[in-house]
Amino acid sequence: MKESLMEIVCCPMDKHDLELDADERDDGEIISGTLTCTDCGESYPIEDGIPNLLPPDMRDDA
Amino acid sequence: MKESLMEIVCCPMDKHDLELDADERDDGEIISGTLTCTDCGESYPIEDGIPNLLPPDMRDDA
Amino acid sequence: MSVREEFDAWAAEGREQGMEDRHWHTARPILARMPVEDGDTVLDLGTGSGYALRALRERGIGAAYGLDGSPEMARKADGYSEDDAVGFLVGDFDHLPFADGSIDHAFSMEAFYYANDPHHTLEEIRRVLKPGGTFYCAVNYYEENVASHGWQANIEIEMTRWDRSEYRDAFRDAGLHVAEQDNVPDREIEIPPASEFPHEEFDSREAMVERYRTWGTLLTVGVAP
Amino acid sequence: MSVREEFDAWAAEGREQGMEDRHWHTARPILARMPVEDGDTVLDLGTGSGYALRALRERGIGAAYGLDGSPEMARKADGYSEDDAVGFLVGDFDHLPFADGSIDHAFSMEAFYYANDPHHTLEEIRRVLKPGGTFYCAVNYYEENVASHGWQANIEIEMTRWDRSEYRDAFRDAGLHVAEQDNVPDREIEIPPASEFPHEEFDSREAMVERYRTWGTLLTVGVAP
Ligand SMILES: Nc1ncnc2c1ncn2[C@@H]1O[C@H](CSCC[C@H](N)C(=O)O)[C@@H](O)[C@H]1O
Ligand SMILES: Nc1ncnc2c1ncn2[C@@H]1O[C@H](CSCC[C@H](N)C(=O)O)[C@@H](O)[C@H]1O
Repeated sequence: MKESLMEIVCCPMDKHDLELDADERDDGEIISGTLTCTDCGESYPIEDGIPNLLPPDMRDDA
Repeated sequence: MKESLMEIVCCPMDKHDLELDADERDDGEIISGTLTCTDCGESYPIEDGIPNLLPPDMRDDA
Repeated sequence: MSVREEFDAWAAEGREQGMEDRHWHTARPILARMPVEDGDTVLDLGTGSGYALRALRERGIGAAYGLDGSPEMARKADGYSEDDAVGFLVGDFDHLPFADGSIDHAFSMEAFYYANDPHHTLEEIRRVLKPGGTFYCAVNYYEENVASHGWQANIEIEMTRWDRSEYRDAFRDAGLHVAEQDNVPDREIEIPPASEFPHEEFDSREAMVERYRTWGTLLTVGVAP
Repeated sequence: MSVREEFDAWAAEGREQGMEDRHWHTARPILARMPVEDGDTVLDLGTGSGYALRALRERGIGAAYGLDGSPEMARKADGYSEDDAVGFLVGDFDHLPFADGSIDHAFSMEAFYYANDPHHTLEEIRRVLKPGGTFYCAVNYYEENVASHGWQANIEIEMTRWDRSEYRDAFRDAGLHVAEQDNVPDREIEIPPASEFPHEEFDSREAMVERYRTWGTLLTVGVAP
């Protein structure tokens, strides 16, 4: 994902801002890392450059 | 014209309410008469059942 | 020549019927898109023969008003309609005789660009629409439709020739949201084989195809906030 | 079966390409109507292969985001786009991960009716749109399109089957103005001669004509006040 996405993205649950913690970057893209809600503290993974902002229960159920 | 038109029609110049003075009616229709602005006093003719709500100068120029 | 004199003359010549026949090709699919409900009050600006209101009434709207700057045109339209819920008025686009927020939806086909002050006309339309009310503005005379450019030479009234983006900008300047813009093709007009050209005002078959099938009628839909 | 599992499986089978090919017939004329401007931010809900955003980018929008509930689908879409201004996210229609008023226009093709709570999805869409922003909602699965009724039997996710007026009502209930509703015909699909029927799921040529040319795709356009 591009860092510019941070301007419009928010926590899917409570709509508060997210904080970016990038593990791996490539040419301006964030390849992996974590987005953490500044309010509820829930965190969302970025994998292969794609943030997964499903509510936690929809992300984890198998 | 139907009397129900009075609910939405207004003076084209100052948008104030109009007052209906019917000369001839037929089966619920007003065939001829006058619509007079309750504010500026300008009056507009109804002829053959059709109100002429052109601004006075556009109605009268030849 | 005033709008009144010009179009009184058109009405006297019976030209409203030819316009209805030709404009119906694209007016029909455009009217079909309008989100009208039972009981709505709909306004047709520059109504001509009044066909658009007769068509909308078949879908069950409550009241339909056709405004036209030509008394003779309004009389013709009145003569074509037997429907108690359809009424006609003589009036001018720049001085709409309707109360603020009194209209659910407005339509106009091949008439808007005759407005003396089209920006002010859009403000008037915004004023008379209820919140959420739409203005379906359909024109064949516009910048991208090059085949229409010659029309001005045949009429003394000054016509506004905006392009697609000028329509969007003008709607927004008047406080209308732009919900849609589309070129609606005329799929019904018969286009003769290439060997029959020149035909009407078209030098080539391609020019006629471009006029009707590619450009067609420019529709801009505004929504009152 | 969850949306994620179902559509991860579709992505694994490569079904996003067949959907793109078929849906493009009506998505193309629908996307053409959207009043997007240079610099706008556009959202595609249930993006599949992401073709809608690639097409809109050719018209010059600023940023394009495709949301999909299936991580595998989002990965596929990401693989099809080389464009820096196009991004994909995994997320759910009922829990949009976008700030209030952050989106200029939204589009969705053949996806909306999978929402777990479609009324809430519409509220979410209204929330994320700027004032005057549009939601172009296109579906082939709806009440009037009887040929689509059987689709529920082939999928475990519960699908919402509204009719035209239920779409209008639901948009309004969520606070969106309804600017347009239209049945957009699929004029591109090939319909074989009557002698070749039964063909696919159609018993007769008439049934296939009705499905594609008469009903086609139901488009409802909402506008945020
Ligand atoms: N400024 C103005 N105010 C009101 N009506 C006007 C006008 N300028 C032009 N008109 C009317 O607009 C009509 C244009 S001709 C189109 C008629 C009809 N809508 C159709 O599709 O066939 C004429 O009837 C003309 O009298
Ligand atoms: N609740 C939900 N939230 C997010 N995405 C969903 C969803 N339900 C279904 N989807 C996604 O919606 C898509 C429907 S298939 C349509 C894909 C594409 N718009 C096209 O026209 O071809 C799938 O990719 C599916 O994963």
